[in-house]
Amino acid sequence: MAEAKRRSSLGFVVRPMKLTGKTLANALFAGKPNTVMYPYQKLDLPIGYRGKHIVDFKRCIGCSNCVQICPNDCMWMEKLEDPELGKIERPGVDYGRCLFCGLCVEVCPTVAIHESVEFELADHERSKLKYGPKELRDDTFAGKITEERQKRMLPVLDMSKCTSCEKCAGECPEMAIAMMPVEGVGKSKPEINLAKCNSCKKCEAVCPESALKMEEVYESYFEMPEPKFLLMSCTGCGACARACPADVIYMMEMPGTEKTLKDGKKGKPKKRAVFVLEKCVGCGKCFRACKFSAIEWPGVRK
Amino acid sequence: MRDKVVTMAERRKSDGNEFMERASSRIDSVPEEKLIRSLMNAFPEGVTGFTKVRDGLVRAKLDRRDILKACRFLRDELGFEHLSMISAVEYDDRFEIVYHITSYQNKLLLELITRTSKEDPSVDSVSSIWGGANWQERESYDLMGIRFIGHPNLERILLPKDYTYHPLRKDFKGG
Amino acid sequence: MNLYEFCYGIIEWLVNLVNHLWYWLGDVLPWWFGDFFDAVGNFAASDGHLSVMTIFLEVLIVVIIALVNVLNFIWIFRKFMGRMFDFYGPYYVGYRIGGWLQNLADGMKLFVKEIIVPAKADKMGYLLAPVIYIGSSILILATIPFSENFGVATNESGAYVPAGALFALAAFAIAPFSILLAGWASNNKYTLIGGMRSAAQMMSYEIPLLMTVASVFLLAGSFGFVDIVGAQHDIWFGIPLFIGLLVFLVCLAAEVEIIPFDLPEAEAELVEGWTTEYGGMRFGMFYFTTTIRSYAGGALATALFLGGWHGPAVIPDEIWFLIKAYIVYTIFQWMTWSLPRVRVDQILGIGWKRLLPLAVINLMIAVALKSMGWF
Amino acid sequence: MAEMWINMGPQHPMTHGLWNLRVKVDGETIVDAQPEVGYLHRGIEKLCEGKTYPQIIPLADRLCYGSSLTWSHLYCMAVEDLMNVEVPERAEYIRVLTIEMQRIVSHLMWLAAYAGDLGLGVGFVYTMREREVFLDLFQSLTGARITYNYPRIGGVAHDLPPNFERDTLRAISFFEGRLKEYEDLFEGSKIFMMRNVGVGLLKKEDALNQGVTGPTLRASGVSYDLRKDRPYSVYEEMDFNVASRKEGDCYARYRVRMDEMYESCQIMKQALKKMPKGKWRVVAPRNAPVGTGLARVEDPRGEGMIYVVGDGSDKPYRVKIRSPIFVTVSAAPKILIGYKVADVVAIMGGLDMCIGETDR
Repeated sequence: MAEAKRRSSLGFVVRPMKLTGKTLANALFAGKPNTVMYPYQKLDLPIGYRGKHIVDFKRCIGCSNCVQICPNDCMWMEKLEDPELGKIERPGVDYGRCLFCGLCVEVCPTVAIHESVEFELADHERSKLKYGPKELRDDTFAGKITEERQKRMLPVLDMSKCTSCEKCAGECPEMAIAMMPVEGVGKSKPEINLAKCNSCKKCEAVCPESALKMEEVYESYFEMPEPKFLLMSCTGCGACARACPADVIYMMEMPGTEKTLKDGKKGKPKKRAVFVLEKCVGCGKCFRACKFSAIEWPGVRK
Repeated sequence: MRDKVVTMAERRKSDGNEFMERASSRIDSVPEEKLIRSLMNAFPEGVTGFTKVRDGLVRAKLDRRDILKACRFLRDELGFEHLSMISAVEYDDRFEIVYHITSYQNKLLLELITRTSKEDPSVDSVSSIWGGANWQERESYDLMGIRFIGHPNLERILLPKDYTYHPLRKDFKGG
Repeated sequence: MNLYEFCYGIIEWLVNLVNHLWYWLGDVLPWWFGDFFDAVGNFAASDGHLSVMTIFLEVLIVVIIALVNVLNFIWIFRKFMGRMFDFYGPYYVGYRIGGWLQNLADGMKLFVKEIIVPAKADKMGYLLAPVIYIGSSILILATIPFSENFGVATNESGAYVPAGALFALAAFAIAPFSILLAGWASNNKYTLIGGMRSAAQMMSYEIPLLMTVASVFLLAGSFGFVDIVGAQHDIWFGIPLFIGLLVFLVCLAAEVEIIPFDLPEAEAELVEGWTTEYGGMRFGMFYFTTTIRSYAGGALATALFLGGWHGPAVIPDEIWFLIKAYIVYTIFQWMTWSLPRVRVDQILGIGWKRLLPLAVINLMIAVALKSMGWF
Repeated sequence: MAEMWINMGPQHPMTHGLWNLRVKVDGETIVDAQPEVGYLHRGIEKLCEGKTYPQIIPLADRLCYGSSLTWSHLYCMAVEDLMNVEVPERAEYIRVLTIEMQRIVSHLMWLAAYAGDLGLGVGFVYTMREREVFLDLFQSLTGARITYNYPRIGGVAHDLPPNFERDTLRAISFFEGRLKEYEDLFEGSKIFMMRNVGVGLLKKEDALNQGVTGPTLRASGVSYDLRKDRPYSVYEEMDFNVASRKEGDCYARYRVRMDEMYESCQIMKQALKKMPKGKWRVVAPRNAPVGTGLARVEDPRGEGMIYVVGDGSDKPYRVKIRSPIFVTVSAAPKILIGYKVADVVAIMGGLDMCIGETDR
């Protein structure tokens, strides 16, 4: 414990003056005063500083996770027409409301949004504070900073090509792949347990239709929800497949459900949605897109 | 058959010794059991449902009618000098008023949960026992609308005096 | 060659120049017109008029030099405080000379500020208070000479204002009156309390101040500045009367309302003290006057205790006087910025219970020294 | 002079933050005092019921912006208690390190305001300069200076940046030297002592009864410190002693906080030494089970508590926040009566008020 030192009688004035004198001396002669003259001299900020956002258009899949996590709902998705990426949806930020809390950077499944060190965002009108996706775009930023979240090469299934030949299930040394029958479609599809997979690439090699591809997947700190699918109320309209940014949902025909039309010909069979949950990023778009509430989202209290 | 309990009064009489010295010999090994046993003896029907959540935290349900007696007993007999928090929670069918009471000597936190019906959420006030409860009760009245009988000046503290709603009620939709 | 002869020369040359005009008019115009201008010419050349104009010119020169020094004091006050607080202090306005023009910039800003007179304020008192305050303070500047032959003198022999120091202290003591007037006239309950408290503080510190000055008069044997400084030729009065010097400085802090005794900003309820209702250049005058008074205090301290312009001849006397005044002011500021504020009742307590006895002891020392004949 | 009510209102140079102290004055001495709060009420508890669990962390930061990290950490502990999430070892050590650094920053801001109130401009500027050293450390660690949003449910947001230990140790040794210098600056001058010793006496019985906690209570003779008596996180491994004084006046409160700053330096050194390698964060569930969660933390201003009620969804059903200053301010009349109006500045400054958490 730093005990208070004895106080000499002359301590009435002299001891504090000694300290201020020392500061005066080193500010005048020894060094420069402690302050920085802001507009002319700038402080250099550490890399982790949370300033203006930067969106990497190539990585972003438009899943709007960042828009949902934002505590002050200052982000919004904007539909854009990009020469090489086609019709895309990218986030914009309203810096009039932004807290610079960095939650959007954490929740992004493909680490497409970063925070640069630039903080001078003041402007004359409030409307100018709304930065659209174009102003936030900088595709080369990802290379410049060190990645903090670990990346793993994981097999990603493309259901349209899979003929459920079960070769990959047999091949996997870690028994991470199990063939699960898809109800109503009669085929089965491989369920990959990403925790057990040690990315040995064997299943990718053995698959005849090359339906399995190894892709970089970032580990996420937010628990991925398991949307539950109710086959009964699914009308096969495909709205969820179109809405899903990470193309997790495939519309598969269900053989034997064709209806005979009036003129005796066989109609097209009913379709149902098949979920490849390893690719799910938990954005909830399918849940909102489904008009017939065939998808149940755990724990959302309206 | 109650064993010798070191009361607050005795402790204050023993002048000279520093207030916080732990006379560990007289309090038996685990203070939580001793607290539960003495409370059970004092209020057999009032205090029910004891659970020891973790070491240092005991939870109990308390009947609405004898809050005042229980709190006075706690403070004077068992040495619970400090009322940490009074929180009011509105459930679908009932109001719950949760008292968190701390004892500095045996380093214990007691969580007393009292229930009141949805229509008249009124409890008698403990501000006569602990001065610190005065403002906390006013805040619960102000935000949740729970009347504390016997409170010196039960009026709004955080919101303007002429505000009519109780904002923390579930039916208050940010009007 | 002292200031009086220098100014007398200028005035004489000027009057002769102008008289050509009067006498020419006197000849040209008809009889009684001409006589009138001849009379004006004679009057201008008369001895009395010349000496009056000389004194007027002297005062003008001395006061302007003092005011330039006061501007320097404000600059020291800010730059020095900045460096003690570990930041730059005024920098951009005139940055080659270390931000010295910041004072002028503030002055101009205050000039253009709108002058608001509170509605129910007593107009006469409200307008008069700053005038008295700054008037009496500038009066002090005129009486303090910078050196043997550079000060306001009444005739060629360089005889200065007869009781210069006494006159300076008398002018110094007028301020409480203007503060009371300002506090009362601005018709605001809090400024009234503030005014009364400030006046009480000033008056209660006047007595120890005058006691220490009395001990200096005793040793020097005269009230004039030149004699006092002359008496300090071999030993400065500050050395035997060291207690006097300390008491003088502390009383000065209270007079000028600087941090340890800073009443106006101190109070929880008198937010700004008696200057609350003043705006624009009136407040500027109050602010400028506090620095004038601290310069006057510093100059008095050097003249009375630190042997005025005595110093090794390599530096001219006037510069010695200014160097000592600047050093006194810098130490003054250093003490100010290292101490917290004293509470109201403690201020008066220190004044009566601590400083008065010390002043009396100091007086006794002076009497002892005088009676032993050393001075 | 007849007794009159003086309104040291919300916009007063003496009050730090938006609250109003109505003081009944008889001449110079105070006869009665009535604090009024509620000017900064943002309805945080109602806001929490509309946000998901991770979204509330930046909101919890803004409870008391002077020591925002302790409040978001307290919220995360309460939710971890509700969801019974096991926090990895390294995260606990990082949390203790950042809490103690936040305590120093909070105490330094208090010391700056206190010195500024008493008229010591130099004290204000020096403490703010020392505070900058720690704010730079926080900036490199979390990315922000005041509201960090650093703790997460199940750990912390980022790992320590490269050579963070070296910078912290250098900052601590630099700061300990400066702490010695403050002894000269503050206690060296007799005027500071004249304004502090014997002013704003709070007896032990009043402090206990009024529910005052934290440095104000420890200055009145009750040496109760949650970190020592009911250790949470990894405070068992840290050995430090609790700073407490007997007198209970303004000087005692000042002395307790200065010693606490010294102790925090020791704790930070130990935390850095004993910090294990490994994971710093665990994936927290999105939905919380039905039940209640409770957490108690030794805030720089007193005993902070959060009581969370979960109802199985991803949004909390009820969040109750116990703010230490809300209760300490209710004891203000007990401390103020009998002193001069000029003492109100010193007494209220000594309580280290933070209005953000009082009004919630």
